[in-house]
Amino acid sequence: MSSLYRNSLALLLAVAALSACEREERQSRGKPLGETVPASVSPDTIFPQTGKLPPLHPRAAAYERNASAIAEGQRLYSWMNCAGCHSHGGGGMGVALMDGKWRYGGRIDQIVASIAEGRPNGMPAWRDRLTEQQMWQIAAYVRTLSGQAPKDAVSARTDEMSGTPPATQTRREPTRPADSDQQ
Amino acid sequence: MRRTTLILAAVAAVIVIAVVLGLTFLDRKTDEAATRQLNEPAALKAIPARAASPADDGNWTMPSKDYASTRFSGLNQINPSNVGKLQVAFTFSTGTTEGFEAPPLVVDNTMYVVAPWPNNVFALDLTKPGAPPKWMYEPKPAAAAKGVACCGPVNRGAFYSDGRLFMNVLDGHTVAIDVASGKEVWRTKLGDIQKGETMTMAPLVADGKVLVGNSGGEMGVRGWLAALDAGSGKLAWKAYSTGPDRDALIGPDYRAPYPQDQGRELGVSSWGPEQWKIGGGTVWGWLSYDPELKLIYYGTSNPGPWNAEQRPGDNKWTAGVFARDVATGHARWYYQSTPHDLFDHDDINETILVDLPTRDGKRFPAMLRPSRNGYFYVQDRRNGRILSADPYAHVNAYGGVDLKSGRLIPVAEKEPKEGRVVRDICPGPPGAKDWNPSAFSPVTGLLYIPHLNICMDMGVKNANYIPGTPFVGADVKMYAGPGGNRGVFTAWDPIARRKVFEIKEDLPLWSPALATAGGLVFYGTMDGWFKAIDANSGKLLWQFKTGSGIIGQPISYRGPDKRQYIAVPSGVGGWAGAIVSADLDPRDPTAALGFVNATKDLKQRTTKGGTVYVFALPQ
Amino acid sequence: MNRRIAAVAIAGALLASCNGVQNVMGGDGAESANFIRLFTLFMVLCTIMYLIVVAALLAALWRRRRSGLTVDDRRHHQISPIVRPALIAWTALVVTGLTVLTVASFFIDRSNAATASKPAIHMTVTANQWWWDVEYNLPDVSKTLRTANEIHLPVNVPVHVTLKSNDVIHSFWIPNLAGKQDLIPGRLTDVLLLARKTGLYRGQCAEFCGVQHAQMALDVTVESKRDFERWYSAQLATAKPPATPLQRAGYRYFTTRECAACHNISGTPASGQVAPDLTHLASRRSIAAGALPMNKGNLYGWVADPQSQKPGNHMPTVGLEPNELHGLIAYLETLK
Amino acid sequence: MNAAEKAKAPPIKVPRDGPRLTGDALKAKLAKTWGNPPGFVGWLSSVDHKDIGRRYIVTALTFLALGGVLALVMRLQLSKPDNDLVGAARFSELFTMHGTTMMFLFAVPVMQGLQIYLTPLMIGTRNTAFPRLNAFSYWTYLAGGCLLWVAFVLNIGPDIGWFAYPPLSGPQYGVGKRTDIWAQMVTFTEVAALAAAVSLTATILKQRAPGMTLARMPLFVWATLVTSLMIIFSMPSVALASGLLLSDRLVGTHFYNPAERGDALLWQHLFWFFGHPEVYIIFLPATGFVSEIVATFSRRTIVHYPIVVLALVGTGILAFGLWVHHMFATGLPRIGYSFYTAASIAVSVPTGLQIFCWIATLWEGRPRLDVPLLYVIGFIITFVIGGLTGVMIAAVPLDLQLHDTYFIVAHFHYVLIGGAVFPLLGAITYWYPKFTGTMMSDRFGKISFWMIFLGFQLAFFPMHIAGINGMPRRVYTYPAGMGLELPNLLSSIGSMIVAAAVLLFVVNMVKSYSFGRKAEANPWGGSSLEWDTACPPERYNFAHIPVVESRTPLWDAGEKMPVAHGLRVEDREVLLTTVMSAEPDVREPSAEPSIWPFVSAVAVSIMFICSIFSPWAVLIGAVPATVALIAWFWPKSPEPDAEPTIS
Repeated sequence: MSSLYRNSLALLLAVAALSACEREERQSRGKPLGETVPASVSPDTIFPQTGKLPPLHPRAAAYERNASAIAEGQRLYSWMNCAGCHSHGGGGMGVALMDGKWRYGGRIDQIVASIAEGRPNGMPAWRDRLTEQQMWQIAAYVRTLSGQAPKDAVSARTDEMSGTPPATQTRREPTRPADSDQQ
Repeated sequence: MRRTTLILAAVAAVIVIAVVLGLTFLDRKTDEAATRQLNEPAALKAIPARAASPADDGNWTMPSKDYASTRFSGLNQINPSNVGKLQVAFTFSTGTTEGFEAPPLVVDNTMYVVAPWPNNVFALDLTKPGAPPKWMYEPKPAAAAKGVACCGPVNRGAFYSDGRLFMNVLDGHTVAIDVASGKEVWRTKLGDIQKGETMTMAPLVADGKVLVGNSGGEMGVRGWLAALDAGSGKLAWKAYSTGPDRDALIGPDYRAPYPQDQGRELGVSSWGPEQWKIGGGTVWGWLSYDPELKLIYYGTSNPGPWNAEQRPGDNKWTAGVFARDVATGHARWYYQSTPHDLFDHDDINETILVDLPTRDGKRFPAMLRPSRNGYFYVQDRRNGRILSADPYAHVNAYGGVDLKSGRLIPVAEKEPKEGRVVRDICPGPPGAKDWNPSAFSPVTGLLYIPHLNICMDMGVKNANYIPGTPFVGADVKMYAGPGGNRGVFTAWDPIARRKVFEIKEDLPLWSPALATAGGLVFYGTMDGWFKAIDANSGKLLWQFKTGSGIIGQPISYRGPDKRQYIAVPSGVGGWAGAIVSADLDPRDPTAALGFVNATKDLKQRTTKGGTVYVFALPQ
Repeated sequence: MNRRIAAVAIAGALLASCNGVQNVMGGDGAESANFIRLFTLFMVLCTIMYLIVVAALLAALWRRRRSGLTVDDRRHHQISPIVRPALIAWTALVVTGLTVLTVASFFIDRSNAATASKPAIHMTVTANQWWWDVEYNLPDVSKTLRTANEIHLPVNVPVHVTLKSNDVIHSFWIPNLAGKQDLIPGRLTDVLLLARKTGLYRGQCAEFCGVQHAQMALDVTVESKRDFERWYSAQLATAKPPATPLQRAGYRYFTTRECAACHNISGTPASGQVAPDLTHLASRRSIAAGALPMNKGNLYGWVADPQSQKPGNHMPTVGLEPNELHGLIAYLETLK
Repeated sequence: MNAAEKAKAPPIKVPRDGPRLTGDALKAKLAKTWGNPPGFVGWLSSVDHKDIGRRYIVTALTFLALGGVLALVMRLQLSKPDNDLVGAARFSELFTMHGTTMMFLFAVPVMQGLQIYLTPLMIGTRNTAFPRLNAFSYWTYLAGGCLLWVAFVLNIGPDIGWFAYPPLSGPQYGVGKRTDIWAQMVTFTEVAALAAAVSLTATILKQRAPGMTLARMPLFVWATLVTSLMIIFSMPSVALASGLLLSDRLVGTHFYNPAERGDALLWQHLFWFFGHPEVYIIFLPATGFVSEIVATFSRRTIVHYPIVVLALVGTGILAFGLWVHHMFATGLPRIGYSFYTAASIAVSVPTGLQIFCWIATLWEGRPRLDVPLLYVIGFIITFVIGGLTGVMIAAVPLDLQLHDTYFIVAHFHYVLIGGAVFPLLGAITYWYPKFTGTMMSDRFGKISFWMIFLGFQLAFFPMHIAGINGMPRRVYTYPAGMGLELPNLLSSIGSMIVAAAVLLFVVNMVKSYSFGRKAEANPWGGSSLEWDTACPPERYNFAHIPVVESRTPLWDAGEKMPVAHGLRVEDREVLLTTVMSAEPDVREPSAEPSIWPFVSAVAVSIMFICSIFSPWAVLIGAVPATVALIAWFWPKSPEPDAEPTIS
């Protein structure tokens, strides 16, 4: 009995440790000077025959699973008026971000590229208005809107009017083939 | 002692009874007066301003039909007795899927259709069977403009004048098209989409000038109305809705009817420092023109941002109505309907110019304004004085209009404060009535108002200003007001100051109305029904289901075969229909600035489309 | 007990030396002066009480030498006659003393509430993680003044401050002038300030508000009415246009790049609303809510890498090229 | 009362203690009946209050040491201005962990540990009521403490301060799982504290030795009764608060969201409705220690026993009317504050009366200056300062300046260390022979007392000055030139001295355990029943249940204590008495050792921890917990019945 307890405790701690170190690490500065925005990573679903997507940058995990990065992204999403067009994911002047439909790819580096370069029909380019780190943070938050981020790294709600269902309960939208080689 | 008490009591009772009887009697008298007024012929009805509303020639040259903005067709072939037989004459697909608000124009047997984004213009030859296109004009707007159009990339129509069509392009250009060839005559850039300025309104051409205004009150732009020379497209004058008097063209002949609108430099002093530069007040709605007074009338939009805590003061000259000299642009008078607007209650709705009877049988020039804030204003259009202002919808955000001071009475508990959500604010941000204009019938003397019954919860927060991005600072959730219906169609008697009938519509009413001399009124619903009702009773006489939701402006014209036709665009979109046209997610109640919450079910009830339907009686 | 005397002496010295910029014994405001009055009363009464207790304790311990009591005496339930009167006296003393203190506290509190009951200036202070947004609200809204991390007050003029928070609970505290008041999201609180002496003071957030709670200070200047008005009109002015090529480069960078997305400089296209207003940055005493004194070197350090001085704050490290940095600093320095 | 006669041995069907079964024969049988099963599982299965109490104490002292280390690191960081020894984020974790550990994992549990250990001994019974609940309580507490500390080590420790005000602790600003771990740790300690409190309350009200009327209860037992009732009334409030917080954070409810009709201040009301009584939950047991120590070392009863009892009860009641004095700066209606000022000032009256009674006892007695009494003297000298600064900050105008500054830090350390830890150290020294059978070294004890006492003053007195000079709480650094350097340096030096002294105290404990002088049953000449048992006590505590005829039974009984007979010796059985007058009532079976409380605690812990991550864990986790509870309560066959005492 005792060994069972010990083992299960050890297992629990190991799991906690693994999930925690990525999830909770705070990076106030990150690696801003080394951080880069990927060149437009074209999803093969709209540009045929572009071949297979390049592998996801290893730094991506540090953002899309990191609670601090997501929280900072959430703050910036509001500060940079993202919500003005995309609302809380439902869209408006901009497209909906919670429906799992991605015109330019839903992988975090593809979202970063969309933020940095802008997209036709009104998405402004944010390169030079936001730092690279900030764009990664926003992209990490954007992915939570369709339930892509780990549930233990997102915040359930903001201290504002309640809108969308709690992020901790958001159903993960199925990803399309363009996204299939991640996770 | 006791006797005295008894006597006193008896006297008191007699007085009370007398007063009650007297009041009842008086009351009945006014009632009778009202009924009589209603039943009496033309003499006591409002009639359209004569100079602004010439007799119908069977054409439909401007969206509002005439300078008085009546949307009234003098054709009477179709009437309550035969409307049931109305059938489709032909349809025309524009091949687009955005919100279709612009009306087709008909001039000399040619129909001009301004299609939704990207606003291609088609000229259809009505003399040939099936009305085949004669030419197509492509304005080729910049793609980025679509993303800064607050409430759908819509266009509210073109204006025909003197062989040319004038229209605005979303990316901030005004163009003139030669109707014979379909070629562009001139193109003038007025707005900057990098700042969020777009142009969606229909121009008004008067006195040789094309009057256009900008959109983008949700993007922190500075509103203006510009006059271009119709011949050359050169800027004649530009009147800003905020800032110094010099910019607002407020000069010595400016006479505001009420003290709060009088004074110098109010466009600066009623704002925090510098805030007027990003303060909104765009001119994206309807203009009317009185050729006798040589005045144009229009309203200015909401101040920005929506979060009113960020812009203390009255925020002149937003959310009010201007009368300007058409030649110089100088303001003649201004009245601010909603000072320090809290709820996006623009004042851009149509102004219908009518002549009202006076006691001594004469008439005087007035204007009717079913305003977004829920009040039906009747004003003297010479000086702006308010004759009456009555709520025509459910209003709890305001305590009424003080006719003496002209000021809207605020309700403190409905004022949104940062950090807490204020609930049950009626009307919501689209107001009691949004852009979709009403129609005035001189036959009945009634104004037919398609409008909304939408309330909201609103939570404001600090808005950041970044050029070209939204400058709103509010989360909004809209929902149906009391009764549960989201749309209302009201017939309003401007003289008796009361509702004559109303029709409750489940979905928000986003389509304008059309009144005809045949005693009919037409309007469409967002799930695609095009309806004809009896102008006197509101009885539904005929309806037809079109392919998509209707938010467009119906018109009526006389065809080459001398028959009366009714045309309506069908294509859901706009702010209310964005959930369908922009494929928004109904799980987010704040989407589309909160309108999605009120139209969650729209995706199940209609789909995108872009077709003009033309109806006529069978031959 | 020698050490205690030494401690008291040190304490006295420290108290005497404390006419600091952020000191509850400053007494530079009406409420703060009231504080000193009440504090003195409490100190005197409490010290008396304390001395009585300690004296009684020592006496009791001292007495043991003369006492011959043991459990075996079977007198361990007995009480000598002096105890009861002593108990009554002690209870009376405690109750009286505490009543005096309660009543005094009540009246001083009423007096504080009446301070500045007719405020001449209305301000709004909004707390953010981790800086103060300051707004002077005049009846003439076009004279509204927005600044950050500093307030100026005219001496002897009652000021009403409305307190708001944009994120978490903070607490507004200028000890030299008045007690603290929390800024709570979803609530409006307020505080009345009546400065009695001119001088430079410091306020600080007094409720833990996150990682940089320690570096959320507020520079306070109390000055004569004339100086205040001069300052006010200077602050109302928009920023001067850049003069030198270097300043112009900095201006260009500021208004077109990352800076303008968050910061406002009146008179320029930079109209960001989510970070401190920088219109008159160079006229302030400190950078980043009291984190650093204002000087060129610190400005360089702060703009180049805000995360090293105040880790976790929301200003990103942009990664400026040296020439961009030089230009920016040259421009920021003109914002007097 | 003639309990001895009433409880005459019945006809021997089952063996019972009595004149015929006494002495070593009885002790052997009782030792077998009340012993633990063998082996490690047996160790885990123990329901003996002495085992549980000892575990509680040792665990709590471990947490004290851990919390103390955090304090040292903080003092090092603050020893000079603009120091960068630990970063801002880490510092937030440090003070959160320090406060949380000290309040939730040390102060309350250590008091409950001593209460669990001592109460049955002091009231003359063999075990607590609901012994398995007690065991469950300990394991739950241990799991909660481990959760918090393992999280801290894994860098997911909480960083929101020990009172975790939302919205900082809410879903938007309390990023990650740090706050959830904090809130769930609160749940663990709530469950543990409530379980122990229920057990203690029932023990005190129903298991007192015959003759021990309420008016004859030792003052420490009175303090235990009052604190246990306070726990029962106050802890649900914080359990509710943390539950609502978890729900806000996990499923996005809006209890603390002002925008959606919630209120951030709701937390403060709920938390302080617990948090203020919490201080007295820690302090009142300490006054119990003081009363016991003062009486023993003055060699007489406490003067005016009824006044002390009334003071305890009065404090316990008044403690629930003070919570708003933590919220004077929140902008609640100002006139309303006056009530809380008056109540907060009034609560010093009962404490003042207690202090009077202690000093009067010393005056009337013949105090012997042994280490425990030294701690009591240190307690009075120190605690009174804390109490008086408490009176100061009860006044709204003073509190608005001093609130949330180092003045407050000084105040509550004077109250909690001076008021609770000093008596605790005295109590540990005093009862150490009871726990271990050996005496603690007097010389080491005196050295460590003086070091702690003086080091404490050096560490915490300058904090008053730092607070007055404008130093807010919870800052990880402070600028030079504000008059903060000297007070902080002194504090840091003082804290090192305290740490060294505590280390010495621990060394003394450890060394004395093996090498200390063997203690006789009543080494200090105490008057209460625990000194009637061996040092350390046998598993069954008392061979015969004693009968009490005065407040100081050991001093008054003469050569031989009167005893009651008739409890079974081959089954666990305790004597229940009436609530008020302690007349023998029934003989009640007492629970056997069982592994199931431990298993239940594990199951509940897993459920709690997993429910940080998913609300479904509450449902799924309830299944094993229910299974374990069913096993725990599975009826014994044949079920021994409660029997009337009069046969």
